[in-house]
Amino acid sequence: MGLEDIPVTVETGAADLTGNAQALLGEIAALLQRMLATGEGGAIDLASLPFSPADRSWLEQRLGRGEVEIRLMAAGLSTFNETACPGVWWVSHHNEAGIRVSELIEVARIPELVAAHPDDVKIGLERLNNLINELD
Amino acid sequence: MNELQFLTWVRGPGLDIALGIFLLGVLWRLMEIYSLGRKKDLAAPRHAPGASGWHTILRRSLPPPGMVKRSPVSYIGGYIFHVGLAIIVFLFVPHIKLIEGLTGLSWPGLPSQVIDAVTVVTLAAMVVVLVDRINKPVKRYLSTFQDWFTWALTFLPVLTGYLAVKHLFLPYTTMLALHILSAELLLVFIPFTKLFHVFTVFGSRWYNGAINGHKGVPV
Amino acid sequence: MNKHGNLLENLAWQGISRRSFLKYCATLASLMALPPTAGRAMAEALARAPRPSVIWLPFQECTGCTESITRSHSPSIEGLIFDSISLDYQETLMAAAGHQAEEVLHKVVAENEGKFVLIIDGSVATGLDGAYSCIAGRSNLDLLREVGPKAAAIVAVGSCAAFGGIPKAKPNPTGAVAVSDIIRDKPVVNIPGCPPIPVVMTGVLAHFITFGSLPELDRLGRPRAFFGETIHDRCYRRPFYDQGKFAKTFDDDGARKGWCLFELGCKGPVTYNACAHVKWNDGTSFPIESGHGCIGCSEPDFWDAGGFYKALSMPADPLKFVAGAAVAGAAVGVAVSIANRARKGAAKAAHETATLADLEK
Amino acid sequence: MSASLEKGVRVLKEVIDAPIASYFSSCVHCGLCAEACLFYTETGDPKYTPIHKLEPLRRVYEQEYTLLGRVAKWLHLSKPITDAELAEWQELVYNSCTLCGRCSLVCPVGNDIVYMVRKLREGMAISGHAPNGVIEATRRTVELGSPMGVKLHAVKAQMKHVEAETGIPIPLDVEGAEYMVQLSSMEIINFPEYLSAVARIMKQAGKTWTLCSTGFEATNAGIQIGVSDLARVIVSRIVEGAERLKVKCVISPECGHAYTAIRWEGPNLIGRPFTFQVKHILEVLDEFRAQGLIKTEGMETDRLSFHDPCQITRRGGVIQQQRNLMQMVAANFVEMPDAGKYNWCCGGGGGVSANEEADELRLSAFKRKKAQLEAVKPDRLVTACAVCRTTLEEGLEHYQMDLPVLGLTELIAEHLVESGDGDRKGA
Repeated sequence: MGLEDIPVTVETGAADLTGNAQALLGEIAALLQRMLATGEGGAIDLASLPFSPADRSWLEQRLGRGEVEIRLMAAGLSTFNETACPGVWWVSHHNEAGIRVSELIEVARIPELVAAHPDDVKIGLERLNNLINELD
Repeated sequence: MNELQFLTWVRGPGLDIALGIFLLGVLWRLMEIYSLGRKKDLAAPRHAPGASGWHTILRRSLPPPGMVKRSPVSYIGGYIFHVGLAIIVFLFVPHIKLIEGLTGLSWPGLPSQVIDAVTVVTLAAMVVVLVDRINKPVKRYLSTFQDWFTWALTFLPVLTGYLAVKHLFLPYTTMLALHILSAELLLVFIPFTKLFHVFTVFGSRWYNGAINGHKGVPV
Repeated sequence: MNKHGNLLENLAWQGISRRSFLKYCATLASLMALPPTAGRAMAEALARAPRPSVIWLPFQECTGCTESITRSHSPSIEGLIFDSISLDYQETLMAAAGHQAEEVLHKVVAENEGKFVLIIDGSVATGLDGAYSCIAGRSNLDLLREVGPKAAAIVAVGSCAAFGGIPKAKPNPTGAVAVSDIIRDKPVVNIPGCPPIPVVMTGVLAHFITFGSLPELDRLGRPRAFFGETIHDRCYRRPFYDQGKFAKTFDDDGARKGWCLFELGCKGPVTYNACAHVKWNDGTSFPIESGHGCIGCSEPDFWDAGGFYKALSMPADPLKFVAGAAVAGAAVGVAVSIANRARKGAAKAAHETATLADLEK
Repeated sequence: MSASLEKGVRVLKEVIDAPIASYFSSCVHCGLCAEACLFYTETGDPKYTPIHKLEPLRRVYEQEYTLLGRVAKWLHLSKPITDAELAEWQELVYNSCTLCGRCSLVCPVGNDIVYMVRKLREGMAISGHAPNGVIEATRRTVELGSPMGVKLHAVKAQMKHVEAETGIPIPLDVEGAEYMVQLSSMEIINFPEYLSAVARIMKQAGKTWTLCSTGFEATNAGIQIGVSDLARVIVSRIVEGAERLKVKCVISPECGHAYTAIRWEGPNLIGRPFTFQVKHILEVLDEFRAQGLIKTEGMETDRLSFHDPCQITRRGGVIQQQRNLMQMVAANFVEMPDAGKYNWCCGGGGGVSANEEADELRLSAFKRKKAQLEAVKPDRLVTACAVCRTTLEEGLEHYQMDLPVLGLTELIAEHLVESGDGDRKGA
C-alpha cells in the first residue's frame, strides 16, 4: 500500500494573498537603498511574517531569478539564489533531513554566509602550505 | 485563577448558572405577563385582509410610512444593529457550535470575514444609536438607568467577541472568557429588563394586531 | 561533553563547519524572532562565552521532557548548545549515581553560587510536606527551597514545572504546584509543553549564554518569541476556519480535506506555543498537521479545561443547574400567576359601580 | 392614600391585563411614538411622548403584578402613586391625548399605546383627576341625555324643521324598522343638514328607518373620560331602544367616538353581544352605493380633500368606504399626505374639545393638520365627524385659513337623483 492509497487529499486552502508580500517589496527596496548609501545590507526573515503559500509564490514570482545560484552544503543544504534584482538574494536553509528550517530575503552584494571567514581562510592557507611542504 | 481556569469556569459553571437564571427568568416572566389574560372581545368582528395578530407580528418589522424620515437614526441604526446581532449570534460558526452543544440543532454558518465585517458595522450602529439616545430630547427624556445599562450589556459581548477574534488588548484566552462572561451577564439580565422585549415583542405585536384586527384595521 | 578549548575548534574537530554553526544560529535567531543579523552576533558570542554550569533537577515528572530535548531533530547541532554549557547534574544522562551524584550536586551548587542555571522538570509536590516526591531522602520541595535561591536563573521545563501540569490535575492528590509557586523572588522562565519544543529550550540557553540575560518573557514567564502567538494564529488550517469549513468527525470528508478541527475540540485558539511553525520530529509536522486538534498541553491546567474533544465554544461541563432552574422558573411563574389572578380578582370583587359623584375629587 | 386614590389604583388593578403587561415589558424607550403624536411633533416637548403619558399605569403594573415590583414595594424601594402625581399627569392623559391611536400604529415592538391610555383614564377619572370640562360633559350626558344638554324636544323641533324642508316624514319610535338612526348632539344643534341628508338617502334607498325617543343621542362622554360604568349607562339607552324597536341595524352618525362607543365598546360594556348590527353611516352609504340603491348625478369640480376621523378610520376600520363615496361625487378629489389609517388627528377627539384647559395646546397641535392641508391646498374639506368638523373650523379660523368644511353624508345627499326635485342637485 502506497501513500496514494490513503484517501486523504489535503487542500491548501491558502490561496489568498494577505497583502504582506506586497508590503515586503517596499521594505526590500529600502534595504537596497541603505546598502547603496552605507554599504550595510540586511535581511528579512520570511518565517517571522504571517505569510500564506500564495504570498510566498507571489513574491518569488515578482522577484524573479538572477544569474547566480549558490548551493551550500553545511548541516544540510542551503541555497542562495540571486533574484532579478541584483543584491537581493532568496535564501533557504534546510536541515540534514532536507526540511526547510528558515527562509530569508537577504540584501547583500554577496550573502554573508557565503563569504569565507578570515579565520577559515587562515586554516585554508595553512592547509595549502602543508600541501606545498609535502611536495618538497 | 489563571485565564484558562477563568475560561473553563465561564464555559462550565458560569454558563450553567447563566442559562439557569435565564431560563428561570424567562419562564417566570412569561407566565407572570401572559397569565393576566384578557377579556374576550364581545363586539362582532370585522374581517379585513391583513388584519390579524400574525400579520402585525410580521408587518411591524417594517417602518410605517413617513417614519424613517422622521427618525432615520432609530430605524436605520436599529435595523443594522438588530440584524447585525442576529447574524453574529446565529451565523458565526462557534456560536452555532454552542447552540448545537446545548440543543443539538445546527445549521451552516458564514465565513468569519463576513462576521468580522458585520460586527464592525453592528458596533458602529450601536454607538450611533447610543449617541442618538444622548442627543435626541425624547430619548434622553425617556431614558432611565436601565436604558444605559442594557445598552452596555448588549454592546459588551459584541465588542469583547470582536476583540477576542482580532486578538486585541488582552490575550485571546482572557478576552474569550470575558466575551463569554459578558454574554452570560446579558442572558441573566434579559428576563428582568427591557431586553425581555426579545420575547414579548411577539406577544405585544400579536395583541395589537389582534385587538385592532378585530375592528378590521390592519395595523 | 567536551569541556576543553574553543567552541568552534571543538566543532571543527567534530566536523562541523563555521558555516554550519552560523546557519544554525541564523535559524535559531529566526525562531526567536531576533533580527536576522543577530544570528552572527549569537554565533560569535557563543564561540567566546564562558561555559555556565547547569543543574537539571527532575521533580514529579515522566522524563518526557528530557526525551524531547535529547531526541531533538539534529542532535549534532542541538548538541552545540549543550556543548557550550557544563551540564553538571542530570540524573537521566549523568553516569554518576547515588551518593556520588548527590555530592556532585552540592559541590556544583556551592562552587557556582549565584552563577549556575537551574533547570527543573516536573511539578513540586507540596502535600505531606512534599513527601510524595523525594530524591535521596529529601523532598523536591526542600531541595528547591535550598538550591533555587542560589541559582542565577531558573528554567522550568515542561508544563508540570511551569504550571503544575498533569500532577496538578483535579483532584491533585500530591498538592502539586509550579516551580514559580515556590520561587517567588526570582524570575522563572517557563517553557511549558507536554513535552516542550526542544529548540525553545536551546534557544533560551543560547540567549542566556550569548547575551547574559533571559529572553523577553510574557506574563506567564514564557519566552515571548515562542509563546507570543497562538497555534491558531499560525496554523496552516486557519484559512478553513475563516471560511467556516470544519471537519465534523475524524473520518468525514472535511477531515480528509484537511479542514479546520475547531469543532473536534482543537484548543489551538487558546494555546500559545510555536508548534505550528517550528513543528516537531525534524520539522516534519505538528499534531494538527497529523489530523488531531491541539489539546493545549502548554497551557496552565489544560487537563481540566473541559475535555479535549469539545469545541471551545461548547459548554465545558454538563449543565446541571439548568433543568432545576427551568422547573423553579415554572414554579415561580405559576405562583406569581395565581397571586396575580387573586389580586386582580380581589380588585374586581371590590369594584363599586362608579357614579358621577366619584368624578369629583 | 386618599379614598379616591385608593379607588383609582384599584380600578387600574382591575383593568391591567396581559396585553398591558406585555406592552410595558416590551417598551425599549425608543421614543418613536413621540414622532407619531401631534402633541409632540407640534410642540417638541418630550413630556408629550405617548408612552410617557402612561407612567402611572406602568408603575401600578410593576408594583402590583410583577414579583420584582412587589418585592421592591415591600422593601420600600419604589414610591407609590400619589395624588400629586396623578394631578400632574392629568394634562398628559387628557389634554394632550385625543385617543387617536396613531402611536399604536408605529410602535416597533407593537405596543397598543392608546389601548393603555383608555385604561389609564379609568383610574384617573375615578380618583378625581379628569378635567372639569370632560366631567361636565359626562355629567350632562348621564343626567340630561346629551353632552350638550340636548333633550328630546330639541330633536323633535329639528325633525319638524327637516320634514318641512324636505317633505319627507321623519319616523320616530317605529317598531321593526330596518335602521335606527343615531344623532350626535352637535348635529342636532349645529349641523341639521345631516338629518335631512339621511332622510333623503333612506327615501331613495327605499329603506325603513326610525329615530328613537329614548336613544337618539350617540355620543358617549363616558368613553372619553374613561369611566366604563358611566359609559355603560349611556350606551344602554341605545341598546334598550334598538331592542325595544327590534331594529336590524343601528347607524352611528358622523361622529367618531360615538362609533367606537357603540360599535366596539358597546357589547363589552354591557357584557354581551348585540342582537342587532351597528354600522357607521359611511358603511351604510357605501353599501347602498355598491348595491345601486342610491344614484347620484353631477360632480363637484372644485378640489376636495377628506379628513379621516380617527375613531372611524384608524380606530374603527372604516377606511375605504369614504373614498368610494368621495369618488362618486367629487371629480377633483385629492388625498392629503398620510391619508387613511395614518391620517393625523384634528386635535379635538378623546374629550379634548370639551376641555377648555386644553384649548391652547389643541390649537398648537392643529399646525399638523394645517401642514397637511397646505400640502394639498383643497378648496373644501370633507369629513365625517361632527367633532372633527368643529375642531377643524376653529383651527382654520385661528390660523386664518379660508376653507369650508362639510360632512360627507350631506355631500352625497346633495347629489342624489331626486325625481321632481331637480333644484337640489350639485353645486
